[in-house]
Amino acid sequence: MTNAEETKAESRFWLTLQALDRRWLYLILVLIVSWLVLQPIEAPNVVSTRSEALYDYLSGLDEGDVVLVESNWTNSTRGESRGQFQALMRLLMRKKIKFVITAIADPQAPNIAREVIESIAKEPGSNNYQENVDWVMAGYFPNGENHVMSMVNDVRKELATKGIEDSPVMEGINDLSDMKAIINVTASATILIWYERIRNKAPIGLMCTAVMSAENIPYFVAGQLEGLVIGAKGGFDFETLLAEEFPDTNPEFSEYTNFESGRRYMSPLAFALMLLVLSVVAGNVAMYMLRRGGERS
Amino acid sequence: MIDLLAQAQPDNVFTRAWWDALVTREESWQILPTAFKFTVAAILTVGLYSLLYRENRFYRFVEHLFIGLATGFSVVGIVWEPVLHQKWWVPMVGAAGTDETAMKLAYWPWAVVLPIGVLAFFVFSKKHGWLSRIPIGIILGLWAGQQFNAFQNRYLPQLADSARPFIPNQFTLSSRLDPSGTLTVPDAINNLIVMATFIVVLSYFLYSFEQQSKLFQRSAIAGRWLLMVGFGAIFGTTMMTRFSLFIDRAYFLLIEWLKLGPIA
Amino acid sequence: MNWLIAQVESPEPGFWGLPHTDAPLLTQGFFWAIVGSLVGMVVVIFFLARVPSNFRRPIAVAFVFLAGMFYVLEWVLPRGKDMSGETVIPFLFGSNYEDAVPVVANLSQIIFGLLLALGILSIFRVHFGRLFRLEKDWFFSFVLLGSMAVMIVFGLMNWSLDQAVAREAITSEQASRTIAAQGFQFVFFDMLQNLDAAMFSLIAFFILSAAYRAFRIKSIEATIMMATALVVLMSFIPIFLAITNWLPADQFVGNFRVDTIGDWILDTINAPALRAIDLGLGLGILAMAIRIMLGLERGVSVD
Amino acid sequence: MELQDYWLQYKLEWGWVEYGTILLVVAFILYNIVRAGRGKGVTIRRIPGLDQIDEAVGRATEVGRPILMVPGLGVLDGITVQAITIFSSIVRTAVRFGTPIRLLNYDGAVYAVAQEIVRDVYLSEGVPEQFDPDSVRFVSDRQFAFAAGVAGVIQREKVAATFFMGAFYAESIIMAENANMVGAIQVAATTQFIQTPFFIATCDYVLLGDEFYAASAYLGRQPVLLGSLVGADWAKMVFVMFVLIAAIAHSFEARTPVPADERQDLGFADGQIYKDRPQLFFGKMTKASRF
Repeated sequence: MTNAEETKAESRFWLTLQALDRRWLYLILVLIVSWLVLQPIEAPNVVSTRSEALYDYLSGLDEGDVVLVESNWTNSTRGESRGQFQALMRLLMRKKIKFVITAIADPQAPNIAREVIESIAKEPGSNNYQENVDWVMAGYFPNGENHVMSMVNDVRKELATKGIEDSPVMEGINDLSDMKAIINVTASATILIWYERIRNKAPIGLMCTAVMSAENIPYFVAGQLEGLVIGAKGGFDFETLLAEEFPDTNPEFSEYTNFESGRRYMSPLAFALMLLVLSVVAGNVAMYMLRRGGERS
Repeated sequence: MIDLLAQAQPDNVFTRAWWDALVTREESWQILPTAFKFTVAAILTVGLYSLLYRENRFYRFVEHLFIGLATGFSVVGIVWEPVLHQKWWVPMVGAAGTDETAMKLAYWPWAVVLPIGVLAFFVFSKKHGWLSRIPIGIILGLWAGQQFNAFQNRYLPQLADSARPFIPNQFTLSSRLDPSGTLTVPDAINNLIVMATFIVVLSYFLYSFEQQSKLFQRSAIAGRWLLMVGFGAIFGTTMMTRFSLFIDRAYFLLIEWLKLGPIA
Repeated sequence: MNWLIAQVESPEPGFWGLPHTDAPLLTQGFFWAIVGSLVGMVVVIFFLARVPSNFRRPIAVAFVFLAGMFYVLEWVLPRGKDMSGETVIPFLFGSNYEDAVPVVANLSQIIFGLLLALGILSIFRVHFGRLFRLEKDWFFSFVLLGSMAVMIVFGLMNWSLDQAVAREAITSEQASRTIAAQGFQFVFFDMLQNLDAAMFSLIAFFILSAAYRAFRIKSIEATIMMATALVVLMSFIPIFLAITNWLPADQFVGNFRVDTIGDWILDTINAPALRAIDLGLGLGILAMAIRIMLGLERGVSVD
Repeated sequence: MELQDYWLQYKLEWGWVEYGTILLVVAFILYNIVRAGRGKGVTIRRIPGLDQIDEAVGRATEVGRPILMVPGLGVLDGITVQAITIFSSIVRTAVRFGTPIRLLNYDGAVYAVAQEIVRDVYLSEGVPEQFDPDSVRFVSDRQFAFAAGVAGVIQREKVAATFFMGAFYAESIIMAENANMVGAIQVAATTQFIQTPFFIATCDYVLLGDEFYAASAYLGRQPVLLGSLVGADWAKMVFVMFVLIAAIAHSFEARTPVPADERQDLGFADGQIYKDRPQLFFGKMTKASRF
C-alpha cells in the first residue's frame, strides 16, 4: 500500500466514525444491555453520602418506631424506583420498623407497592411482616396538597378517612411528629408539597428518579432532607449498605437477599453510560483527525 | 452463547415448559394465560422498537393500535368516569336514597354546562364560528386569572432566594458542624456565584435594550454559556433515568418474558 | 355557592338542589328543571347566534374577562378559612369565596371533557374517511378505530362493574372474574401500559444518538454543554467515582472529587441559570394572561 | 388551631410587597402596550431561529414535502395559544409557497382553535379552497401514544421541516430525533426548559426560554406584543435591582444570627441554611400585613 492510499484509507475510517449510522449505535446499546442484563457483573460501588445519610438515620431507629412511606411510583419508572423501594422495605423489615404506606401521585401506586412488600415479606430476615400488624396500607389520596396539609395538622383524622387509625401500627401516633421519618419514593414533583407544609414535624427522606436530582440537591444541602437517594444508583447504594450491615459471610445473615434490582440494573447502566461517553469521545477524535488531515493536505 | 444462558430459568423459552405455559391457564376462571399476556406485551414492545431500524408495517400496526387504545382509554378512564360522570352527571341528577345511603340532591343548574360545551362545535360552521369562542374563552379566561397567584407563589420565593448574603460572618472554610446562620468564606463565594449567574443569564433575556454597550454584549454571551452549563447538567442527569428505563424493558423482555436469566 | 359542593351534608332540598326520589322520572321536579335549563340555554344560544357582528367581539371578550376575574378575585380577597377549615372571615351571606373554587374548577374540567369530543371527531374524520375510501393504509385506520372501540366497550363494562361493587351488588372477587374485568385488564394493563413503557424507554436510544452527534467540540457552547453533561454523568457512575474516591470528603481536597464537582455544578450554576430562564418564562406567561384577559391576543378574540 | 398562629401564616403568605410587585409588573406591561400603540418605535434584538422559518419552508417547497407543526402537550392555555399564533405566521409563509402543512394536536380544544386559525390564514390569503381540514389533526391525548403517532407521521411523510413549539415533556426527543432521521430542518422552542437541552442536541435552531414569547412579537411586529415584551424587560431590570439591594441588606443582617426561639416560631428546621430567610430583608417586607 502506498502512502497516499494509506492516508485515504485512514481518512475513510475517521469519516465513517464521525458520521456513524445511528443504527450501529443502537445495536451496540442493545447488545451491551442484553449481555449485562443476562450476565450482570457484580460491580463495586462507591456509596454517595446522600444515600448513606438516609440509610444511617433509618438504620439507627429503634424497633417498633413508625415511619410514613409515601409510594408515588408506578411501572413507568420501575427501572429506578423499584430498586429503591425494595431496598427500603428490606431495611425497614429487618429493623422491625413499622410503616404506613400512602400515595398521592397515582391511584395504581398502592397496588404496585403492595406487590413488592408482599414478596419481600416472605423472604428470610423480613421478620414475617404482616399487613395491619407491622405495616398498613392507607392507599391513594386524590388531592395531594390537601392530604399533606391534613397529615401535618391531624394525622389520625386524615388516616381515619381510610379507616386505619385503629390499626396496631398507629399505636402511639397522635401527631405527625410521632412518626420518625417521612420517606417519599417518587417519580414526580410530590415532594415539593412536603417541603412547604412539613413545619419541621418529622425528618424527610427522598428517593427520587435521577431526573429530579438537580432540583432536590439544594434541599439536601440545606438540611431540609435527611437523606436523598437518587435513581438506580441510589438503589444500588442502599443495597450495598444493606450488604455491609447484613453480610453473607455472617452465617446469621447468609440467607438474606441484599441485592436485587439495584445491582442488577447498575452494571448495564454503567456500561450503557460508558458507551455514551466512548461514542462521544470517538466522534470528537474522528472529527479532530479529519480536521487535521484536511489541514495537512 | 452457552455461557450466557448458564443462569437461565428452568422454564426458559428454549424449553417445552415455556411453550406449554403459553396456552395453560393458572386458574380455571381465567380467560387468557398469563404467559400469553406477557407474550402479547412483549411483541408490542418489539413492534415499537422496530422504529429504530426504520418505519415499517409492523410499527405502523402497533402505532395505530396504541393510539386507538390510548384514545379509547381517555374517553372512558380520563373523561367519562372521573370527570363527566362523577363531577357532572351524578351531581346533576342526584340519586334516590336507600336504607343505608342518604338521598343525593339533584343540582340541576349543572345542566347549563352541556350547551356551553356544545357551542365549541360551531367551530366547523363558517357563519356561526364565533360562538365557539365562548367555551374556549371561558377556559382561557380561567387559565389567565390563575396566573397572577401562580406568579406570586412560584417566582417571588425564587427571587427572594436569589438575593443571598455575600459578606462572610466567619472567616473559615465550611464545615458540616457550623451552627446555622454561619456564613463562611466558601459559602459567601458560592452565594456570589449564584447571584452573578442569575443576573448574567437574565441579561441574555433582555430584548429591547440597546445592545451597543460592550459590557452588555459580553454579559449576554456569558449568560448563554452559563445556560449551557445548566443544560449540560440536565442532560447528564436525564440520561441516567432514560437508560434505566430501557434496561428495565430489556429485563422485561429477556428475564420476565423469555426467562433467559436469573430473576435477581 | 355552598349548594354545589355540600351534597352529602345537606340533603335539605332548596331551589338549587331538588330532591331525587323513587317516583317515575317524568313526575320529578329536577328532571323538568334540567330540561328547562337546557331549553333555556338553547334559546339563549339562538339569540346569541343572531347578535350583530359588531357586538360579537365584546361578548366574547366579556366572557374571557369575567372568567379571568374569578381567579383574580380569589387571589386578591382575604382568605376566609383557617388551616383547619373553619370559616373565620365570611365573604357573602355567611359563605366563603373559596368555596366557589372547587365548583369553578369542576366547571372547567367538564368543559375540557366535553371538548375531547372535538378531538374524537377529528380522528373519525381522518380514519373513517380513509377506511371508506379504502385509501392506502386503510387497514391501519381500521386497527385504530377497532382498538378504540374495544377499549371503550371494555372500559365502560369495567366501570359498570366497579359501580356494582360500590353498591355491594357483587363482591370485588366476583367482579374480577368476569369477562369484562379480564378484558379490561388485558387491554389496559397488559397492552396499553406496556406500550407506554416501551415508548418511554425508546428515549434511551434517541438520547444516545443525539448525544453522539451533538456533543462535538465545534463551538464553545457545544463544548461547555458536553463537558458539564459528562462531569455530571460521571458523578453517578461508580467506576468514575472510584477515580477520586480516595480524596477525603471532609477536607479541602475533597472539593476535587467528581461527585463534589457534579453537585457543585448542579447547585451553584444549574440552579440560578435555570431560575433566570424560568423567571423570564413566568413573565411571558403573565404578559400573555393580561393580553388574553383584555382581549388583546389575536388568537382568542374575534377579529 | 389558634387564630394567632393562623394570622402569622396568613401574613407570611399575603404580604403587601408581593402584591405590589405583581401590580408593578402588570403596570409596566400595560403602560408599554399603550406606549407602543401610540407608535413609539420599539426595536428588539435579533432572534436567530426565527429568521430561518422562510428558508425552512422554502426548502420544503423545493423537495415537495410537507412541514410539520406541533403545539406541544399543553391543554388549551396561553402557551398553546402562543404556539398557534406563531404557527399562523408560519402557515402564512407556507400558503404563499404552496407548501402542504401538518399540524398535530394533543388536545381537543387546542385542535378546535388551531383548525379555525389555520382556516382563517388560508382565507385571508385568498385561497380557502386549498385548505385541507385533515391537515390539522388530533392525534391522541396520552403522552406516548401522541409521540408514537407524531413519529409515525414524520417517518411516513418524510416531513421537510418541523416546528415544535409549546410545552414539551419527555417525548420531545422522540419527535425531534425522528425528524432528524428524515433530514428535516427543525426549529424548536419550549416552555419546559428541562427539555431545551434535548432540542439543542437534535434541532437546527432552538429558541431559549422566553424567546418563545418574544417570537410572535418578532414575527408580527404588532404594537401590543412589542409593548408587553418591553414591559417584561422592565420587570426583569427591576428584579435585578431588587436582588442586588436585598442581597446587600441580607449581607449586613446575616452578620448577627437569628435567635433560635424566633427561628423555631417560624417553623424552620434546625441546621437549614435557608431557615433564616424570613428574618431577613425580604421576609421583613413580605411579613408586613396588607391591613
